[in-house]
Amino acid sequence: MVLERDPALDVVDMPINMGPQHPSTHGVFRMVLVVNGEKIVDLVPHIGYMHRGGEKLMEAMDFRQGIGYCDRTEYLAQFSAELAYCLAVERLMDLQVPERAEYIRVILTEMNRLSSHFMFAGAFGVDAGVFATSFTYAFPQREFLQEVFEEVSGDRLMYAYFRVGGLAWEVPDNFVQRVHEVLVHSAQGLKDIDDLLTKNEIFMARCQNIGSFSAQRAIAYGLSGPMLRASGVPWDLRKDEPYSIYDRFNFEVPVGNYGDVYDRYLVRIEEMRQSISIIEQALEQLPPDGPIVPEKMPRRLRTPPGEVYAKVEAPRGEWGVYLVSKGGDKPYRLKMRSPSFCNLSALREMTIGHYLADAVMILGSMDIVLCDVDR
Amino acid sequence: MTMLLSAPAIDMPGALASVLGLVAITLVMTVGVAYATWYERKIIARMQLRLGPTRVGPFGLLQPIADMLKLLVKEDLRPATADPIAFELAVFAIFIPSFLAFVAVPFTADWLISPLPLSLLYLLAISGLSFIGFLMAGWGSDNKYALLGGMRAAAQLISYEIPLILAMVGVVMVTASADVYQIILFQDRIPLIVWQPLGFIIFLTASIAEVERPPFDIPTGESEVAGGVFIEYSGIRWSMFQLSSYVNMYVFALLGAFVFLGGWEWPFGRDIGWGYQLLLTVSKMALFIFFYLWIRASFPRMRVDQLMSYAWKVLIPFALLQIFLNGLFIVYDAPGVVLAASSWAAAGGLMYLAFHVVRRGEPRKPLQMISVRATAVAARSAS
Amino acid sequence: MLGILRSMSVTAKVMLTRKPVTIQYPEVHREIPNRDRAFPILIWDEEKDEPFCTGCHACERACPVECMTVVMKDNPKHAAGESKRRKIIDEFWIDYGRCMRCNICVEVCNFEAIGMNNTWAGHELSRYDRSQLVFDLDQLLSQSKAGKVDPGLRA
Amino acid sequence: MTQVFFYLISAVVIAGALGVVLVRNVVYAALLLIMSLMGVAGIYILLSVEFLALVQVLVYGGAVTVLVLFALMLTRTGELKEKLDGEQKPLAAVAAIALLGTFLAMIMQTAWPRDVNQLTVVPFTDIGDALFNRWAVPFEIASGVLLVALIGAVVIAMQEEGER
Repeated sequence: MVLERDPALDVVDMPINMGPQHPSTHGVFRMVLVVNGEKIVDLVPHIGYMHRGGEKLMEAMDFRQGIGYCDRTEYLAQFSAELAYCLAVERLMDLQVPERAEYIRVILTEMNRLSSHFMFAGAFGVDAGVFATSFTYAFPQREFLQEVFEEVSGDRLMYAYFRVGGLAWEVPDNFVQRVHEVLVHSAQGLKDIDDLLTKNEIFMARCQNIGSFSAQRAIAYGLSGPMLRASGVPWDLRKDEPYSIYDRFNFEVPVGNYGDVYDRYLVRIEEMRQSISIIEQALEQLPPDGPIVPEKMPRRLRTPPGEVYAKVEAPRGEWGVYLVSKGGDKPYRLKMRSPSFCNLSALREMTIGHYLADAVMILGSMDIVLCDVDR
Repeated sequence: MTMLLSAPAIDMPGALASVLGLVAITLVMTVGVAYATWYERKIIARMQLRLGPTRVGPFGLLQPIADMLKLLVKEDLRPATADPIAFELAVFAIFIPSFLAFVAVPFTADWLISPLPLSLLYLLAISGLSFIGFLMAGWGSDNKYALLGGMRAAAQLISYEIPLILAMVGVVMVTASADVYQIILFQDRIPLIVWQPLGFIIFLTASIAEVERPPFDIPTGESEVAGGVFIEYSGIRWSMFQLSSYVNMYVFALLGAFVFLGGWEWPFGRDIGWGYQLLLTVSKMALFIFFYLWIRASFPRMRVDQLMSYAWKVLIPFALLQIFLNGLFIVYDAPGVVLAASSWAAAGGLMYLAFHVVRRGEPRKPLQMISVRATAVAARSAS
Repeated sequence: MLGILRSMSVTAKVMLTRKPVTIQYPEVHREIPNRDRAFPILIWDEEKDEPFCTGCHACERACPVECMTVVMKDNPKHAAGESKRRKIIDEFWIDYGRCMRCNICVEVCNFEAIGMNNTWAGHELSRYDRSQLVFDLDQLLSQSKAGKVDPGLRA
Repeated sequence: MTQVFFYLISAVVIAGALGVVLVRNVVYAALLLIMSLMGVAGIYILLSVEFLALVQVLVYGGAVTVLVLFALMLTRTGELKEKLDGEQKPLAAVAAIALLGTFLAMIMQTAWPRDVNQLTVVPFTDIGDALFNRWAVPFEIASGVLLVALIGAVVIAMQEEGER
């Protein structure tokens, strides 16, 4: 029996504006949700609040000045961004980076991955509703990492330390010892967060089977990094297209089975363990001394005409720089391929059909950096 | 307290004494609540590797006062499109019931505003009334987050009232009284938690949901609905909401302390003076509140459907089981050990099942680990 | 069940065994490393009693955000024979509101005349008005003149 | 003193009930309904049947009105406002007056067993005894009927869910 109903009594779909000022959009990001009760019927993401034309700005900068802008684009994985930019210019100029500089780059980049994933784990716990506990467990340890970055580069956030051809200056004398100290803290923080969240039944209930994405859809959307690996695609640039000296380390690439929010969390947590292992190997192999810039380093950086695409496995995925040069000391055209932007594009498809609270979790599991999305 | 006030020396009519008692309680609780926030901030801070308030006064002890002053002088805003009547009255619809509950709370054997024969039922009924205020605030704010929060609050309060009352029915069956005072007197040797652990766990869970504290704080969850019903409130009205939510927490902590931990009676409370009794009550209440805080710092928030299925599929069946066990115990006049043992066993079952109902599906496969072996050799290790 | 008990045990353990990591900021300052780059300042030449800076515009040209303004003049001390510097800085403004602290000005300076402030004073720059963040020559030199600064990074 | 309270509460009940019918805003109407029902609970307390009063607060003040409010808040109240008046208004008035007449007649005719001016306190245990011993069978039948209604509601709700 189907009852005849007055349309005025129908339950109405309700549009909700989430953001640009909302605690869980991780920056100035706005989603327009259409909800039926608490179920999401439709979602429209709005981006661009942070757009500064960073790529265009960098076209007016010479190759040294541009490095600072890489930091500001991907402000949680600055070293990865700098590395991609430097790799692009180095490939264009055909520069050979000295051994010691390569190792220091790898150590710092992996430490940066740790700090970025700490940020993820802390913020993700808050998205899930742990009253900032995950945040306060992650952040002191992240702070120790940043102290090392500061001791090396002089700044806590905008390092501007990698240079085309090598590094800006030599690391401090006690660098190796400091990194060892800090890794102990990182392992502690990792354990805290692991104990607090991973096996918690409420957390598992909130994360599992939410925002599942199959391998095909993930590839179709151009996802990368932990998002892609959680969907079951064993693709890691460090493994498949080794850049820098990543072919000298033993590590494991975690790959998920279900592609849901929980897998993304697990993949990131596991990646942190692998990063610690890579850093330890790199510290062992690090040449005790040696140059950090090529011997025949030109005083003014000029590239031959040409184009190049350099990509690195940043914490959030493939961070690429496409650079066209017509000769001279400035790029003619520069395009950043930022993982946050590509990953975010899958938000709508992942979210529809879930609850309002799940949208927050799914967005949190993407671990986007809004500056990186908008550039 | 009435008994103090209506002593022959003062000679006051009962109604007036009750009113005065209630006023006194309101004043005391306002300060008490302010210090509950201090307690909460300090405890949670230590759980989170922080210090908590330190600036105002020694150990930040004056922080609550500073907060209160700040909230009092803050501008009280009402959105232009809000419904004036519902918006303004919602605060009182939440505030008044939460304080009315203290009418029936026996702080010590003598401190009681009004002796009610059904005080347990009264406490449950009164504390369940606040949903009206939540709905009024949610609807009256003319804000979608507030509306969602109001809906969530009402649905949650109504759902969790059922396991709460059922758990209390079990207690009433065992003690043969619905008066909190009598229930406390019943526990002169052994607190009721020994006999009714299942009821205790159900009460504990449902009471967290009733006072809307994490992990059941979905009506106000700041990462989803950004404060829920409170989103449009500011200044004094917001602080009244906050005050009544903390007062509700006190009421349920007191209720738990009285009904399951023996209140001022156990251990040896009856004959030793009111000072010791008050100490017992307050420390048991503090224990409950500490538990609420501990939970808050440790758990993520549940989702709205999980919350509902947890109430209806886990708590209510187990509450009925407790009632059934108690019924068997009463009808067959079994020894108390049997009741305690069966209830402990059932409590174990609840603990085991609790999250398997919420979290469906087969056990998950662990991550695949793909090993990458070094192909190139480091210059240094080669040499 | 075990999982939630584990979560609770972590928080309890942290509360009982670990020390808070808080630093009481305005009273206690975190130790900052020698290489810390706050904002660029000019260095005072104690021997000659004048700034090292000759106003050569190298830093001004290299600055990615164009926050510097340099005006050069003839050095009166050179005319008097007290200094080897023929030219010296006349006016120097840095807009700290624009500066992105990239250290490039220090790297390009041929006279080690500019350095990054590595003291707390370089970080505590809250102002009520943006225009107060434009520092002139005296302000840029005052730190070094008082001998408070030992630039850690030199290129 | 009791009389004062009686008239006060009665005024609240009647005002609330009138408000439910007369107020144009449906949400206000629902809130006034709660007020009226709470007033009834107050009357029960004056009659010293606390148990009934508390059950009134718990059930009518809680679960019943929340359903009404839910339904009203989730629907398009703006359109509902226009639908409050219908052509059947006079018929409704006639029906209401007829009902009132019937009630009045009933009240007049009933021979009240006890002296109304004297309080009779019914102990809580007596209520339980009556419900579960003397009237156990009707009580169980009533709960069976409610269960059927519950399952029926679930089935209808699931049907509608399927339609979407």
